[in-house]
Amino acid sequence: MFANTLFLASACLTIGGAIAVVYSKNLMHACIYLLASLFGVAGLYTCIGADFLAATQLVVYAGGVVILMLFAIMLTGGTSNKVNRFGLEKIPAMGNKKTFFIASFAAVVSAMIIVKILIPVLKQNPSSALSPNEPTVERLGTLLATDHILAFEISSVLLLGALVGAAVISRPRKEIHD
Amino acid sequence: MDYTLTTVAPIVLLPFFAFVINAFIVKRFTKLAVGISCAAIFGSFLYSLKIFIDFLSVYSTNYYIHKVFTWFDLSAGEHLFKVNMGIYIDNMTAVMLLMVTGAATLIHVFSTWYMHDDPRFGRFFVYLSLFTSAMLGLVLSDNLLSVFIFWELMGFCSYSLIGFYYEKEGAGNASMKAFMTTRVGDVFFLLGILAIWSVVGSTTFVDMYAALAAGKLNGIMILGIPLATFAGFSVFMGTMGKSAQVPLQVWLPDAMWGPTPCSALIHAATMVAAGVYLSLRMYPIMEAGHLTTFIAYIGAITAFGAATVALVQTDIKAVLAYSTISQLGYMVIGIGVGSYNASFMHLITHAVFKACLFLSAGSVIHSIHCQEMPQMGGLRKKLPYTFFAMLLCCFAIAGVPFFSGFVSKDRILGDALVMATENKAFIGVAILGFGGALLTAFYMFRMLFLTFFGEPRDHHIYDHAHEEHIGWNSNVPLLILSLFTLGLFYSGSFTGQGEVNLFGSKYEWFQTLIKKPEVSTVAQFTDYQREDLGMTDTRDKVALTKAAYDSTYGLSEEKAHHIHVVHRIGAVLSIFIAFLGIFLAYSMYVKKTLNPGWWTNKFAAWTRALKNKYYFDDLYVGKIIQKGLLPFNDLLSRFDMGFYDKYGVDGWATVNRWAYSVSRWFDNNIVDSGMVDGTGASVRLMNVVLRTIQSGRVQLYFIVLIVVLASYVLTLRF
Amino acid sequence: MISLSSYLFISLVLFLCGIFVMVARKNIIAILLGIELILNASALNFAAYTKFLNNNLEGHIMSLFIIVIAAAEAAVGLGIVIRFFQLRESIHIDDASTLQN
Amino acid sequence: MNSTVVSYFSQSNEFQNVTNWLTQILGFNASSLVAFIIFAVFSLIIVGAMATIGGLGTYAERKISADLQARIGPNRVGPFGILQFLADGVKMILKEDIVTTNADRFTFNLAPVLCLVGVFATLAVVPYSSGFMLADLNVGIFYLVGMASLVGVGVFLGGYASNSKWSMLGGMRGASQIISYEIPATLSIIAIVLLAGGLSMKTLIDGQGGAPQDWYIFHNPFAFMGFFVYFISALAETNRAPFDLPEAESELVSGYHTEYTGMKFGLFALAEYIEVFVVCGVAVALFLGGYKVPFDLGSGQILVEKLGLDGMLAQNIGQFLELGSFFTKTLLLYYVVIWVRWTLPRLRVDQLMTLCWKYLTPIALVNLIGCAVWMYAFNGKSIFALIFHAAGSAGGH
Amino acid sequence: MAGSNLLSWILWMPMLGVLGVLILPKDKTTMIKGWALINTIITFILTVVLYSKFDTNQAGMQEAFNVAIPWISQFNIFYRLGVDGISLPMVILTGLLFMLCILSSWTQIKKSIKAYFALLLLLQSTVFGVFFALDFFLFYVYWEVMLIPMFFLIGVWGGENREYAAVKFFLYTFFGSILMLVGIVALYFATNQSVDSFNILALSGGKFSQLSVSLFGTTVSFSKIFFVFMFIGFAIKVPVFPFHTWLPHAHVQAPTAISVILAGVLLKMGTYGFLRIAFPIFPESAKYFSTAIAWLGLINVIYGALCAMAQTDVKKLIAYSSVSHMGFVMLGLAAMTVQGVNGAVLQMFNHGTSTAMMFFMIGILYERSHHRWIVKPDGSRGYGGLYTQLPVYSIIFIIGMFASMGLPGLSGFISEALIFLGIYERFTTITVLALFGLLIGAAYLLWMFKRMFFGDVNPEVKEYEDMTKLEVLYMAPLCVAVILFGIWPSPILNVMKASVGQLVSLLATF
Repeated sequence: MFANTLFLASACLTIGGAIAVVYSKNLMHACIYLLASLFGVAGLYTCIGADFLAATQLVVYAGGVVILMLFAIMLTGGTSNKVNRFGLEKIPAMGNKKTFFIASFAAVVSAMIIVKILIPVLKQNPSSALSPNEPTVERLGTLLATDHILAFEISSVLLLGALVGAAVISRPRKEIHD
Repeated sequence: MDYTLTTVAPIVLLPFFAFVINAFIVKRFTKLAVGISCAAIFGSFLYSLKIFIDFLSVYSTNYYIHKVFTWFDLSAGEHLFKVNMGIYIDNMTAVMLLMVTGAATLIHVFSTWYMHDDPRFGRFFVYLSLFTSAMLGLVLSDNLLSVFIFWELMGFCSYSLIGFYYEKEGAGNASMKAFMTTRVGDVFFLLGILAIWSVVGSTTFVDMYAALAAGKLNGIMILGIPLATFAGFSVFMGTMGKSAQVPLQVWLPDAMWGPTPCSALIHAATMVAAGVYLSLRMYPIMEAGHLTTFIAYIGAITAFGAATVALVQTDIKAVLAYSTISQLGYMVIGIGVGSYNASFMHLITHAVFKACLFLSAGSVIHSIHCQEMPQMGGLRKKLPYTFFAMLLCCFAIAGVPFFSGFVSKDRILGDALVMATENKAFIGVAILGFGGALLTAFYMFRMLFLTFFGEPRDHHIYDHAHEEHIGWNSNVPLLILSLFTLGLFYSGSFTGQGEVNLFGSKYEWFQTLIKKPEVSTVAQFTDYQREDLGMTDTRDKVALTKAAYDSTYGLSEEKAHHIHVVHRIGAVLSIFIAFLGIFLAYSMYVKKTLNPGWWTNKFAAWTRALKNKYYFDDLYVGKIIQKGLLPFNDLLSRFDMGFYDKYGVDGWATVNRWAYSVSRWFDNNIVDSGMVDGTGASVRLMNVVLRTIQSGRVQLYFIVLIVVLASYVLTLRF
Repeated sequence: MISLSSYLFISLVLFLCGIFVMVARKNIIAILLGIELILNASALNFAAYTKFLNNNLEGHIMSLFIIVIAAAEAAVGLGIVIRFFQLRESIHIDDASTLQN
Repeated sequence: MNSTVVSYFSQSNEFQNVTNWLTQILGFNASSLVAFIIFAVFSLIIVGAMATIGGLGTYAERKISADLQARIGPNRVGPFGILQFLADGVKMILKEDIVTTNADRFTFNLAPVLCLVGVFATLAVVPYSSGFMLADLNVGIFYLVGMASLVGVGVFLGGYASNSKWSMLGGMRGASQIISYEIPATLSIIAIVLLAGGLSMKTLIDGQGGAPQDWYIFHNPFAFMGFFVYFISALAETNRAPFDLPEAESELVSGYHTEYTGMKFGLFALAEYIEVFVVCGVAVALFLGGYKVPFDLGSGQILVEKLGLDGMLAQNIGQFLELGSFFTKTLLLYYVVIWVRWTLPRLRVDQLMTLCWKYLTPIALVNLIGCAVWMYAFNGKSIFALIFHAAGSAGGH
Repeated sequence: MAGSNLLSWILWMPMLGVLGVLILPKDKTTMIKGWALINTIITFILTVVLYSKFDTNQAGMQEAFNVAIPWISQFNIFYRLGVDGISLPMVILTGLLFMLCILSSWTQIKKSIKAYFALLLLLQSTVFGVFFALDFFLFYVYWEVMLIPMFFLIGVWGGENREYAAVKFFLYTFFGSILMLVGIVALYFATNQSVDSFNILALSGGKFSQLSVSLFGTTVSFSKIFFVFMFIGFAIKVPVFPFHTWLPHAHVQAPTAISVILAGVLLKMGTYGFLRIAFPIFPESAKYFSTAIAWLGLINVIYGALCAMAQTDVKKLIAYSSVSHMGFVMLGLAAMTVQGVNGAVLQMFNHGTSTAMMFFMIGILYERSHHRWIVKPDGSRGYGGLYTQLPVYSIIFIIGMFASMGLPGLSGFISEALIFLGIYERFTTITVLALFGLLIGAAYLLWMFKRMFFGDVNPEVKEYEDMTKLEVLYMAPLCVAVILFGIWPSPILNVMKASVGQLVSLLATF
């Protein structure tokens, strides 16, 4: 019962958040909805016993990505004048009818693809009974340090690269006039 | 009393820790460092005293403590090799410990007064602590290897202390000379250790004695020499170096460059005695190697020769230095003539009165800032306490009855006389010994009279001398030491003949407790067992009864009587000689009835030889090193770099150069006209086509992607 | 109620929302939000498959790497956005088309 | 539902009796219900207790600062002024709730709630005692780190939504500071996780002992350094002085909560004080032996053996001893935090970032590697164990 | 990190450092230095970890660390690494000395820093390779590759006459290597090109005692002829008497850190070669030639010491003292008793620390005085009164000097005593003569010390400053090592004794 409650709440949060991201007109709010959605995903992870994933989701998204997003929004935002010196929109609109139309087209097409892929999968694997949840941390750690060691190391290099790269890219420099 | 390593080791470790701590703090906390040094040595003294009292209360000749632990272990497979270190305490060690720590404590105390205005006050104590711990380690060692280790460490300390005033050119020379001279002896000592080690399998004294008793050393020849002789001689060379015996005596007079308290501690009382101590420990080997005559003559020549040189010295410390060499010679005579006990006793008594003499000299020097005796005179009014201490010590060293020097030296000379009556070869030893005794009495009192009697010869110095007051660290140590110049402390009686009972039953304790390790008795060591670190002592501690002390030393009645008579003659003779020497000195330097100048003119050549110390320094430094070794080295070095390297090795370069020119010609003319230029770049055609479908709109790309993917997926059939 | 199909449905919705946001928005940051949604949807799928199909945690590993990559992507992407904004004072997606033709 | 409190209580007979009784009355298996009730009750207790502690924190802050500055501090309301926080609370609730005109209302209202949620969520895994812990997640410490980062979002949104320069600067400072200092803090935590071999709070604490030489802080030199790195980072994460730049009153009026009034402001303050408590609790759990009591008194085993007490009773006594141990250490650290605040001057922003990125992070990395190497080279023995081992082996040569 | 990969980690860690140095920009000198330092520190820590994981009871190669990966399988060449008690002290010494050398070079090297540190790290990797390699071919490769960085390090950063010294060093060593290569090839064919034809362990054990080979029309023992070849190859590195003349040149010209490496590590590679290759593969010939080796060692001891005494350049003096001290190692090896060989290996380690100290100290002094004359060519004093002017320097110098002299309580003594004990049982006469080497050793060092440190202060010396904190920092580990292993040698002896015992047992069977 408890698990089901949690699942329902998480699912609602996830889907609700995602849809709110779509319909939000304010980028800042969209970002907060995204946070909600990500929390929901963390809850969903918990429901299927992926405790470590859930915690990672929390740490990485809540603590890192979303704050980064917020920072980016704030650093690129400027409410006083909406047009920059090139005469372009500084904060572009969250979309208009045309883009929404194209987007819904894209969504429908992709939905078709996915549903086409998923239906056989669901047919082959009828819902089985839920196996009991087990702690995953040790097993995950063992897997990461043995079978997936290469991927693990590469991802560490990737992260390092991203760290250095991000720092280098966004470092304030003299403006280049082109 | 149960001994463990922890009740014995602090004797060594306290000063050593003091050294370690002081080495770091001395620069900033000089006073504290000095305090730590003094406290550490005093702690060692207390431990030693406890051990001494324990041994005295057991009062047995075969009581000893032996603690062993493994230093390192190279055993692997079938190869067994283990190096053990250990602590070995018997009666001799106990006495030695008490002497070393006692003298060292007093000298530490004295140094706090003597050195306190020196800029390197603290550093001096650092060296003293290290030195003391090394000496104590040597005394406590149970094997030759650790003796050697501490022996060398003392050599290093001595080097540092002689070179203490390193700004002075002479100090540097003297320190190096001291180290190198003793090093000559040490190299032989190491050789002796190796000889013993390779045969016995360990260097522990008790193992060695046991091997000797078991006859293991018999019949082994090394380079054509019997092992015992080879090893005994090698080890004795060590003694010659450390205890400044002819011909390795040259370093000790120069060692007076060091501060006076260190002279007192190192070059008079303890370190030089270590050589004699080692020889005493090794006595069975030396006896087995038939080295006694050789040793006795070395000692006799040293004793007499050094005494003659002392006659003409004008520096107060130089006189003392030569008297030290001379007295060490007596100890070596004692070893040579088999007077084991007396030799060791002389070591102890000499240490005490020589330490006192040096400290007194230090006191004089510190008061008048001058070392030359011709400029002194009449100081007895200014320095009454120093005078008193020095007087007692001079009595002791001259061999005046009731003083310690008499007790010990008389017995050595008596034994020498006994040997001379038995073996004609020893007659020279006896003559030189008695002659040296006469000279000793003479030059010591010459020194005393020149310093303290008569009128002041240099009024400037005299007037500026400080009035002496009793001070706990200036002259109290002297007085304490001078108290122990009385003979009764060592013999239990004033004359050494065993009549006065002072400590109840403990009369003649010294002669009872210290026994020569005869080959017949060293066999008792065969039953020893190694004990591990930290275990308690399980040795037999049953004391010998008093009856075991046999005044005839187990000799036949007739023989004992003979010895007794000869000893009496010797005693009378030495008393006479002592007073004769004192009288001569008195008449020359106080009454002035005899003119010393007349004598020096009469024997001018001799005087010159004496002033030049028998030309030993000239021979060693001037001839052997300057004329021999260094030019040879230069020649060798020139040969190495100038000839062998230049022509022998670099000669190949000529050959190579020729080959090189040939190959260069080949290279330039044939290979260099190659053809390695020609594959350019030509790949700029495709991008014209690709550029056209680049709109730069990301979302467009994305939609195209989705559509393409969709069209692909929808054609699939699952 | 907790079943594979429900999870797949949720992830489908997330994914579609992501696609929608990516296409509809003209703001680069908003597009990045969409990318996050898509990545989350795929990560959720992996976790769900692991749970309901074979339970050998390989999917968790994949999800973990997706999270790692998402973090790296966000960092670098936002860095680029900020830099872009410094240069052009705009974060309109269509302004970033210098590479055309 | 794996709750430690529930499993602790399910050991007792009364639990079984009540469950059976309820099952008979209601007609279905009521154990789950009872468990839920227990859990809910304890959650409420903890939330209430923590709110009180947070409130008392403000009182303690004022009283200790007064003490440090040789003043008296609040002394009117209640004995020694101890009820001052209640008075403050009442005042805050009664104040007018102002939302500025240009504010983004949605975010403005959300920010304090996010802060409080982030902090309260962490309370679930704080190990008060071996039995009295709401949930012993097997990713406990990781969960705690993740949840605590919500506070950063809250602070940022608070600053942003107010639409005021001071708030904006404060919020940005706060968020950047929190995410920066999360790195050294997490690295220090991971070093300890490495020592313990698990992420769950129970594993972390079980690796330690009651006596100080068994604590992880004294496990090896790296862990020792790690404690200070963690503690400094924790101070910065909670925006405490000397890192209180987000609310630097001399420059930014009041930082991110400049525009907040009434209970919303109160929520921010409450969140801050409770977070300090949580952070100190984590430091205690990770480095200072957690709830462990010396001589294994906590399990009550020894009481049963020596005093012949009933098992459950002994266990309860043990639980109280453990609670005492945990709270004593935590509150001592809490005192240190306050003490630091009133002792050290505030840093500049560049100094703050320099400290984090150029000093704490490298040190934390070195600590992490050092701990790893230590574990590898010494097979996980602590330095004291090594010394004792060495001393013991030397004796038996 | 699995135990089995630890050797590869140690071996390749400096290469990682080389890569890092190459990537870093040229003008970021502090970063380059710091990176090199961090790298060497990690390497040193890894060697200490290796020490901590070392099983002292296991004779021969440690099972846990052996690596054998096919490298050039056509010729049965393997990437085969291993460590035993003989190489472990050398490995630790290498790790330690390179770390200190980086620190020493921190301020002393001012010219093309990037290249210098890259080469230094490359050198470290190759030195590790020599000590780890169990494949003869791999050993040879590392042995040769090591020459390259060494050549440049001497030839570029050296003193006035550096090119000459570098070329000399290179050619000398290369000559020896060629002889060794001949030996390798001969062994390859002697084993019929089997799988183990490059496996040092499989080759060893005296398998070639019956073989003979035809050379210039005469039939000679295979074992003897190739033992001599290898002996010369290694002897040049040691260096043994007739092949020693490169050493004074190389030492005098090389920069401080390189002198330290040269004397501290590279010389040991020669004696290590004897222990690892020449003796185990040809034990019967080793036994046969042992008397000759002992005499050569004796000549080294005495000749080196006498030549040292004549030098007026401090560094040259110490260089000759290295010749003398390596003579002791040769004596210990020639003894072929458990004491002698243990003493030799210990002496290799101890000489590494003490002579490194001496070279560091001279380098530090050179930084201040810019010359090294005890007595200048014009006859005036080069130094004098340093003791008064530089107290801390002098104390550390004394420690190094007395350690090098073999004062008991410092590290040199134990090894020398063991060597003498070992050699005494076989060659008494040589022992007696070699003991005088000790005497002369004390003489030249003390004489040098007297001339440099005692006496009144030379006006030039008045301007020198005492040691900086950095200098004290990198001298401190060596001081500690010298004192610690002088009092308590067991940490080193315990690891080597099993392996040495095995080797001695092997030699004893012939």
